[in-house]
Amino acid sequence: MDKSMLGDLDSLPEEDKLRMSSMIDQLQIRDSLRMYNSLVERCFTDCVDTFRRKSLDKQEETCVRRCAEKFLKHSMRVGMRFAELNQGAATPD
Amino acid sequence: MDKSMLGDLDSLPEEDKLRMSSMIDQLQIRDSLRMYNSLVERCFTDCVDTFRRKSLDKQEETCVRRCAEKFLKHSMRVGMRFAELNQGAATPD
Amino acid sequence: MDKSMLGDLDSLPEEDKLRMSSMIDQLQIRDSLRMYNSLVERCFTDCVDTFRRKSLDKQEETCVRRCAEKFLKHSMRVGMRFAELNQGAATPD
Amino acid sequence: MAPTNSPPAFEKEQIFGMAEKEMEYRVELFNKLTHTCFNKCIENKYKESELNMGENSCIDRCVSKYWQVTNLVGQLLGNNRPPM
Amino acid sequence: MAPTNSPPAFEKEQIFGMAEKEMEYRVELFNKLTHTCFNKCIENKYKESELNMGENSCIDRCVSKYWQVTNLVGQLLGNNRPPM
Amino acid sequence: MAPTNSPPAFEKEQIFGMAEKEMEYRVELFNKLTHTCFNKCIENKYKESELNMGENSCIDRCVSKYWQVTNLVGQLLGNNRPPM
Repeated sequence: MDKSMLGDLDSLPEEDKLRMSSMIDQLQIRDSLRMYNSLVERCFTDCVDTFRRKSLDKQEETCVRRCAEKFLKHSMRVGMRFAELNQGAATPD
Repeated sequence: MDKSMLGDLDSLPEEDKLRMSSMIDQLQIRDSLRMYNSLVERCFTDCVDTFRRKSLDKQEETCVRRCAEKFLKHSMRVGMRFAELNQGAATPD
Repeated sequence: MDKSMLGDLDSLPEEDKLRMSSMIDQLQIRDSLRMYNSLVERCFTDCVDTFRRKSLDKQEETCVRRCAEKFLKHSMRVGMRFAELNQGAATPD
Repeated sequence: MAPTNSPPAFEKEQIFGMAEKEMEYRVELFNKLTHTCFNKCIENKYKESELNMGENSCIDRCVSKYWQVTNLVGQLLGNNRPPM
Repeated sequence: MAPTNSPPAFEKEQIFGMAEKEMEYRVELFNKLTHTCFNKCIENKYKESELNMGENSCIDRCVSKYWQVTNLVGQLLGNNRPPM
Repeated sequence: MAPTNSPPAFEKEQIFGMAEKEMEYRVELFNKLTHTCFNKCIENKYKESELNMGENSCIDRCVSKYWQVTNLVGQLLGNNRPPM
């Protein structure tokens, strides 16, 4: 998630700005790690269904790659649309 | 969630009472915001299934309203039953 | 989750060790309580489907017991395998 | 708790930490119960915004049974106290 | 906020606490929106790694409708401000 | 890290914050893995409370494959270290 969506810090005194900025950093780190975990869970659930061997076969690996890439592209597009709505740039239907 | 379910503060010294009460406030704020998010997710998932336009149609809007109202009524009823069980007021079948 | 999986504290100064150890304790407490909640949710969802009475019948109770015991055994086995992978003890297929 | 000779500030942090986890647990229990019983009892076509009689009695029994499952699982996990 | 006579340290903690909850809310909103629209718009066979035209326009409309549902539910809950 | 001239208290907070996030991540990874492999490997009729041979070997392979997916996705995300 883009840092700028989390708030505008310019109006704060210097000391609070530092603290707020550190808080945002911490939230972003937590968010990326959670995103990583949930991306793995989703692509594993959608792509891996047989357990006759302990290694991924070629087909599963391809599926996981596409799933992860597709999710990242999706997530970027959602981020752009979301940012537009936040800025009130939404246009009627 | 009703604040009284989270604990009895009367036995604490004044200073700790303030701190505990502030902690409960923070948890309640977090809980309401999460409830808001999960209510939106649920009603969206149950009510919106077509993406030919970018605005909700009348039927989807009605569905979302009913879903949200129903969930809130449900949640209140669960809260009452839950409080009874907490007070040991549960009666046999 | 086994405490040893969360990190090696030996290299830290005494004061930080105490703080880190307390942080790990807190995370473990939170994790066990969450595990408890999600185990209840899973076994309830899988085992209880009729609401003609307000008490569990014998069959539902048996199902819940088995579900919980099975989940705990499963979780222990996953923990062992997970620890092996963490130690790089994974062998090829 | 040791009365005086222990570091009181650190100990107090531990106690507040525990209390916080306990409260988070209660909130999560309530939320999971609410969502699970909604899934079990409420038809998701939303033809009206009122709860009907069948839904109401289903909710009451669902909460009661969920509570029993919480206690039952708690016993298996070796808790010797009720869920709250 | 009271200008001077109140305990500023405690009050500041409250404000930072609120700001933190707000930001957590925004992150969670974004994540739920992302996952929900992925479920609604992306076929999970993953025949390719590109988004096709149908998926792209579905995503745009999904985000827009999710936003409207957020506002609608906010009104019902008595919020008098937009979701962000 | 700067050796001396930086504010050490603030810096230490950052380090502890990072360590906490890392540990939360590990706990969440373990929990998601556990739940996902339970869904994939355990039949949910619960006819007995023991794991049978098929379930046991399914669990072992499921953990191994989940681990590989974690590494694979980590590479795509540009992580240059293993998941733990």
